[in-house]
Amino acid sequence: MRSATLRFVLPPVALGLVALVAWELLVILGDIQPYLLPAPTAILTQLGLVLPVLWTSFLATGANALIGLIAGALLAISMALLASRLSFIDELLTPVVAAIAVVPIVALAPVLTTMYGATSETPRRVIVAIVVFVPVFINTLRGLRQVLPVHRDLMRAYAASNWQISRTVTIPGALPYVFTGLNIASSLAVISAIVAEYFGGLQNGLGSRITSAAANSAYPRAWAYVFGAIILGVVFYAATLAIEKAVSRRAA
Amino acid sequence: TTDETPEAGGGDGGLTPVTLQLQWFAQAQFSGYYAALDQGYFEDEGLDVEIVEGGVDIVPQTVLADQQADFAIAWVPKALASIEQGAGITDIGQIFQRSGTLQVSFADAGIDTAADLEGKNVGNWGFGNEFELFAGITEAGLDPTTDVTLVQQQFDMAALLAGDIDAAQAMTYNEYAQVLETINPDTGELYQPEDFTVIDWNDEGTAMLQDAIWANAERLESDEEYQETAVAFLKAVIKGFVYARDFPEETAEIVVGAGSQLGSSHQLWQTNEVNKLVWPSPDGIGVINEDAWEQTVSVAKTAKNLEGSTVITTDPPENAYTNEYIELALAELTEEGIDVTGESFEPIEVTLNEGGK
Amino acid sequence: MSHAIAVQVSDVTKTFPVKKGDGVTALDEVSLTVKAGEFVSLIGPSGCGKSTLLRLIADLDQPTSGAVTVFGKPAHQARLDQDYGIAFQSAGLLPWRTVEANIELPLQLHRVPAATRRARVAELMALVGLSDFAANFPDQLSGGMQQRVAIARSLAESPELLLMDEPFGALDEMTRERMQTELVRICAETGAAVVFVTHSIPEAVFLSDRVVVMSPRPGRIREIVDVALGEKRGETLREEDSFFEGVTRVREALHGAPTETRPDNAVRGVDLR
Amino acid sequence: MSHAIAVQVSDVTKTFPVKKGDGVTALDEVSLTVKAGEFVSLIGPSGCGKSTLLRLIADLDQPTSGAVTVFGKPAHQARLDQDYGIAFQSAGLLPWRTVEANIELPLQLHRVPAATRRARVAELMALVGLSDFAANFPDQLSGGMQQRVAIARSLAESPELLLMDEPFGALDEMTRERMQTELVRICAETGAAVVFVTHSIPEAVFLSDRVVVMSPRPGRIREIVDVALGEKRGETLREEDSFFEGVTRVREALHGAPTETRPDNAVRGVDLR
Amino acid sequence: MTGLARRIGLGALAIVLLGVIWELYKAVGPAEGVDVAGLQLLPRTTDLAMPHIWDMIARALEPVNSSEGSPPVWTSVLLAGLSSLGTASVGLLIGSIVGFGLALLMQRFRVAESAVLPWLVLSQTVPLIALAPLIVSWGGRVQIGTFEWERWMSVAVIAAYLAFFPVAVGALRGLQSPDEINVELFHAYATGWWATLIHLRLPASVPYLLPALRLGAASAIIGTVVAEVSTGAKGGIGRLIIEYAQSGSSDPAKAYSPIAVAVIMGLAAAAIVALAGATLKRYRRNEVTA
Ligand SMILES: Nc1ncnc2c1ncn2[C@@H]1O[C@H](COP(=O)(O)OP(=O)(O)OP(=O)(O)O)[C@@H](O)[C@H]1O
Ligand SMILES: Nc1ncnc2c1ncn2[C@@H]1O[C@H](COP(=O)(O)OP(=O)(O)OP(=O)(O)O)[C@@H](O)[C@H]1O
Ligand SMILES: Cc1ncc(C[n+]2csc(CCO)c2C)c(N)n1
Ligand SMILES: [Mg+2]
Ligand SMILES: [Mg+2]
Repeated sequence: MRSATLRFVLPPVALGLVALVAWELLVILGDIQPYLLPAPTAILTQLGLVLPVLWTSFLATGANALIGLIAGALLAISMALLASRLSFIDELLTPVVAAIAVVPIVALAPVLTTMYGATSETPRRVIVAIVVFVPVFINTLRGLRQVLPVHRDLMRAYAASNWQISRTVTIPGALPYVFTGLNIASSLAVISAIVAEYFGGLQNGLGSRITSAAANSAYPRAWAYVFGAIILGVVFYAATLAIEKAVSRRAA
Repeated sequence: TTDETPEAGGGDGGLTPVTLQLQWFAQAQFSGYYAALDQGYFEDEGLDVEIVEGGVDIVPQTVLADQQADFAIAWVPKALASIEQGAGITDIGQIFQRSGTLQVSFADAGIDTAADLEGKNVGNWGFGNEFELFAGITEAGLDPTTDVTLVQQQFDMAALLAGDIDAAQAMTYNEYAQVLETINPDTGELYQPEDFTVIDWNDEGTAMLQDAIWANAERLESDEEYQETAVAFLKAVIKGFVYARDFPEETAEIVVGAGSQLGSSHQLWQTNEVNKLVWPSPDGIGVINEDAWEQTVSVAKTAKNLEGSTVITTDPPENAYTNEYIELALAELTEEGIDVTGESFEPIEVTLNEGGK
Repeated sequence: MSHAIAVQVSDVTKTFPVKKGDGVTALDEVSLTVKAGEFVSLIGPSGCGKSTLLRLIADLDQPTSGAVTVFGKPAHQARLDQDYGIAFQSAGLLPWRTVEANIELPLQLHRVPAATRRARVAELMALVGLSDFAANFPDQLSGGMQQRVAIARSLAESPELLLMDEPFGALDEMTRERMQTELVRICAETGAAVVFVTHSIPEAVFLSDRVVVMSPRPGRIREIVDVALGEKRGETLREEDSFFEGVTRVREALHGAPTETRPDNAVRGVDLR
Repeated sequence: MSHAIAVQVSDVTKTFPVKKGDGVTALDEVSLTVKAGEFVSLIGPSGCGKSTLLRLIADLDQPTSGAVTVFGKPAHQARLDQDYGIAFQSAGLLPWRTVEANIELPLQLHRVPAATRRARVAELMALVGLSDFAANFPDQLSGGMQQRVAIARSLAESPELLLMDEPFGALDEMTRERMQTELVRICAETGAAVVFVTHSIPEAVFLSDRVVVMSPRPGRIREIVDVALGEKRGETLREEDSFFEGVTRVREALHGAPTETRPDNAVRGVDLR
Repeated sequence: MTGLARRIGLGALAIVLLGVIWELYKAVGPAEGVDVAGLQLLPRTTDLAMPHIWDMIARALEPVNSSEGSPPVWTSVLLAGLSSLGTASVGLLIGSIVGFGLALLMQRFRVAESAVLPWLVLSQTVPLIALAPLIVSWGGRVQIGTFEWERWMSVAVIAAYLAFFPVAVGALRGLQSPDEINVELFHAYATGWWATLIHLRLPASVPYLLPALRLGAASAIIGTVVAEVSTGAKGGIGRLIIEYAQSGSSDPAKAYSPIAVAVIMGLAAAAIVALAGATLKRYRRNEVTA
């Protein structure tokens, strides 16, 4: 068990450390000024300084990402259930989803902010929900369609009701696919919550902090917040993995 | 691109290539540069100028320090911040003598001074444009982190009009015009200036210097040719702004022709407002006023944003600005009989159309 | 239920529509009677309609013409009444349910009280020798064990009729022989009628009272071979001459024509149609 | 190549490492000799190490101890020299290649000139009776046809040694019997030695000169049954007494102990170790 | 063919339905939107927040501004869309090459997979704003002979940064997709890594590559638009989005044209990938058409 963990954790950590050292050396030896690329040590120093603000921004952005993720995922799963039942809904949703998949956040954010108001957190959450919707919907629908013919026959032989079929066969069978979608969605949720902050709303999140620092050429500070964003992404990704492990019955 | 090839200016049509990095898209904020280009003033000075437009994340002063432009237009506080982060640049021409930043609110909101912002939703752009506001709030005895709610403002003024924010940040030449280009649903006509009150940071004493021409400090020190180019460049630019002062309508059309998506009436308004920030210029256009510079540095060192950080922590280096080149340019232009102070400047009356069309 | 006839297939034709053309006739005027408690195997080349016939009996599909009755009722009613248990070629277990929960599935769907359910499941697991694996998940079982779970599941509601489509197809020969012996025992214990699809001649002969030999395109019953090797089928049966004789008879029926070297086949091949 | 010994397996042990514990011993001190042109079947319960043994011969895996030589060379060299052809349980065709291109694959990989390739492929397709399906894709073939393509592919380079792991496992009984007959014919024509893994006793008996019966955990050779039903194996062989006798002998060897009802098995069961 | 017609019809129907929902809500919804327990759930319905559909269409047909010779908005956005599509294609190309290269590396070396893959996931959580200035700055240093770095190339690089990820992940799965049995077959044939790649892994990865490319294309377009906003690169749809957004309060219907064009671009890219997929039918024989 421990050696397996080691095998999965060690290489990426090692690579990360090597990359950090290379980065530091590049900055020092290449005499690169901080306004271009700050050194990891400078970022670390800033990280210490901004930690309290980083924490509150982390929470604000994290809350938006989380709420949007949950809302978008719930919507996607219920729509997928509907689409798996009614082929008309499915055919109607397919082009809409294809379109949603390519709407740039930067185009949508200003419009949504105007629609909901600049002091509301809702537009950011709506953006996260929209971005999350696509992978969750597509994967869930694929999962719901994976019902083995033999299981279908079995349930028919048992004269099971539609609801019984969903509960005992379709939904449990689709779970791994739902989680594939959620894994993708988790890091998308974070990055879209951050980008959504560039264009309006309260200045309380990581996105605002990053832009503000970057515009002031305070790149070590900006990267300290970027680091926060990466951590937030890791937290979300790890959380969906953990939930998947807990929900799917056995630990591999 | 840098101008590495040692090529003499003027002469047999061998023009010196020069790249100018702007801080935003083509608009009349940069009227003088576009006018100079259009009127051939740069060529007259032996320069082949390419104007590079900005973007949300383009920081002109670092592009300049990075030697990817020969000159850049940037606000002074933002440039000071970059200098502290290692960017070697020098302010060689302070085109805007005044700050154009306002805090606009509806007349009935009762926000007439910075002190009135207490407890309000206050819009600001971030992007480093917020320090005059913070300094003003601080000056009024308020704490920007707790006494006001700061709201990220978009590129439009919808948040103010919808009532989401009580006071919006606005440039006299841009966002303020945007509200005046909008139909007031109560009257069915465009909003009128009387519908709003504005806080002008020039009056509050926290104004900071804005659009300036920046040059690469290192090259300025060692490269004689670059020094000459700088003077030539300043001369052409000044002539451009003089043209914009004297022919605002034509200038607005030049800017629209440069690819602005905003319409003629908006650009005419903008030209006119920018003229007000430039003219009159009693010391001569572009000369850096030491008091204004000191006020900018002082605010930059003391005003805290909502993270508690200031623009800069130490005084800027000696070479952060110099009047050496602008004075050379002014001297030559005065000799040519050009009015470089605009003492008699009178703004025109501009009628805005709906949507700035 | 004490109907003497378990399954009655009367003049059944089944045609599948195909994109172009008239469609595939999977079954052509097939008639078959399975008595209560009787073990009948269906054998024939791939595509001859064995599965189709089984599916019609199970009301998983409907005949194009003709009628299927199960214990005197239309097949549809028999399905709703849960008169049969069914097992497919692949075990078709739900991978997220334990052995116990998989066997419990039909009882749960039909709202059998929990206490009754538990007792019955324990009984069934003992029957197929899987009591120790109650809490295992299907992927922790060998193929043979999975099949036994599927068989236990098909027996859960003590049906008078068992429908099985190549349940041992995926097993290796040894496990397969053991499973056959177990199936014979279970059927003897429960007295159920069985319709059993298989590709294996020895399997059909070992298990059946009668072997229905089918021919393809269109699916027809070519011959019904009476095997009836007696009540006590044990391991030794497989090495007895009567068994080999049964195998040979079924093989010859399957190949259609008598093979040259065995002139006595005319006597042995019993055509019951 | 005219080496008299095709495969020599000497004291081979294969242990697979397992997370916890000592590892699984799949093969324990196994020795086996396959003569050139000889047909040897491996039979035994699931997990007894048949596939492992075949994979060691093919150098798809390496023994923990002991040595494997093929035509006198180490297995590794034999693989690089392409001294054998191989076919797996599932056909393992490349779905994007036509029948023709699939058979051509080994020739193409080994840079056989295109003209030679075409001629050889045509020959092979005729051999397995698929000339009419040259341009078909695998998914347009029945399971039996796919297996025949795989067999043709394994024969492409006219190897002196054929390694086959349950190649007919997925086929129905009839197709399977037809394929067995064809394989016998092909081997007779090409004179190749064959190591053939199967689960089916009749299949092993029908095809082989010798049947190697293995026992599991750890995998050992329990018995080698000499079958040698003679040169001319035809359809009728399956109904001859010598065939049934061979089947019975292998079954008994497989079950380990003589079955009670046949006291004469001691004579029949030939232990060659 | 009738299937295609049906799909186009349903797509149109979906658009019409969305429009109807928009207008219905606008007609009956309260001007201030709907709050549920202090949470704003539904948007405002004022003309500023939700312009009429017909106003959006009418605005698209009008000239961009009042100056002479100003083209209608729709031609302006369409041209910008084409320009962005070109940039995005370059981005997709670079991203695909890089992504595929990484996938090859990870397929070849197990260690590389476990070391690199987590960082690929994390790389996508780095906000572009942190990278855009770097890319612009470093791109600007590239100068080989007469070749000069231009702003749109930075945009393409940023688009590639987003596009490479789905390609890398999809290609890796594809390259690892051949059945064990086929891999062993090639091993038995004593085939080297390269020949195995050409004859086995590459063909087998096609069904995985196509959806990966589709995702990559969508990412490249989103990346292009974002990068155009970020760097202010001229001519593209991203630049127009910002410029039109500046008149968001005084000319609210204008902002919807570039959004529509962005969506059309995405669908066009998906269609191109689908077309490419059609020519690779032989490698997708196992796919069931859903
Ligand atoms: N859903 C269907 N649509 C079209 N044709 C079908 C369908 N199901 C079966 N068929 C055809 O009906 C015929 C009989 O099929 P069936 O599955 O009953 O054969 P089988 O005897 O069970 O074969 P196997 O031994 O391969 O399982 C075949 O020719 C098959 O192609
Ligand atoms: N890669 C492996 N790792 C660990 N154990 C293995 C591995 N391959 C095979 N084994 C074990 O080695 C033993 C022999 O396996 P092998 O596949 O040779 O059996 P077999 O006789 O071919 O069985 P079957 O008839 O089911 O194909 C089994 O117990 C199996 O679990
Ligand atoms: C990044 C960025 N942030 C805010 C604005 C708003 N704005 C519009 S005009 C203007 C004056 C300076 O160009 C400002 C600050 C912007 N345009 N770009
Ligand atoms: Mg069948
Ligand atoms: Mg095996």
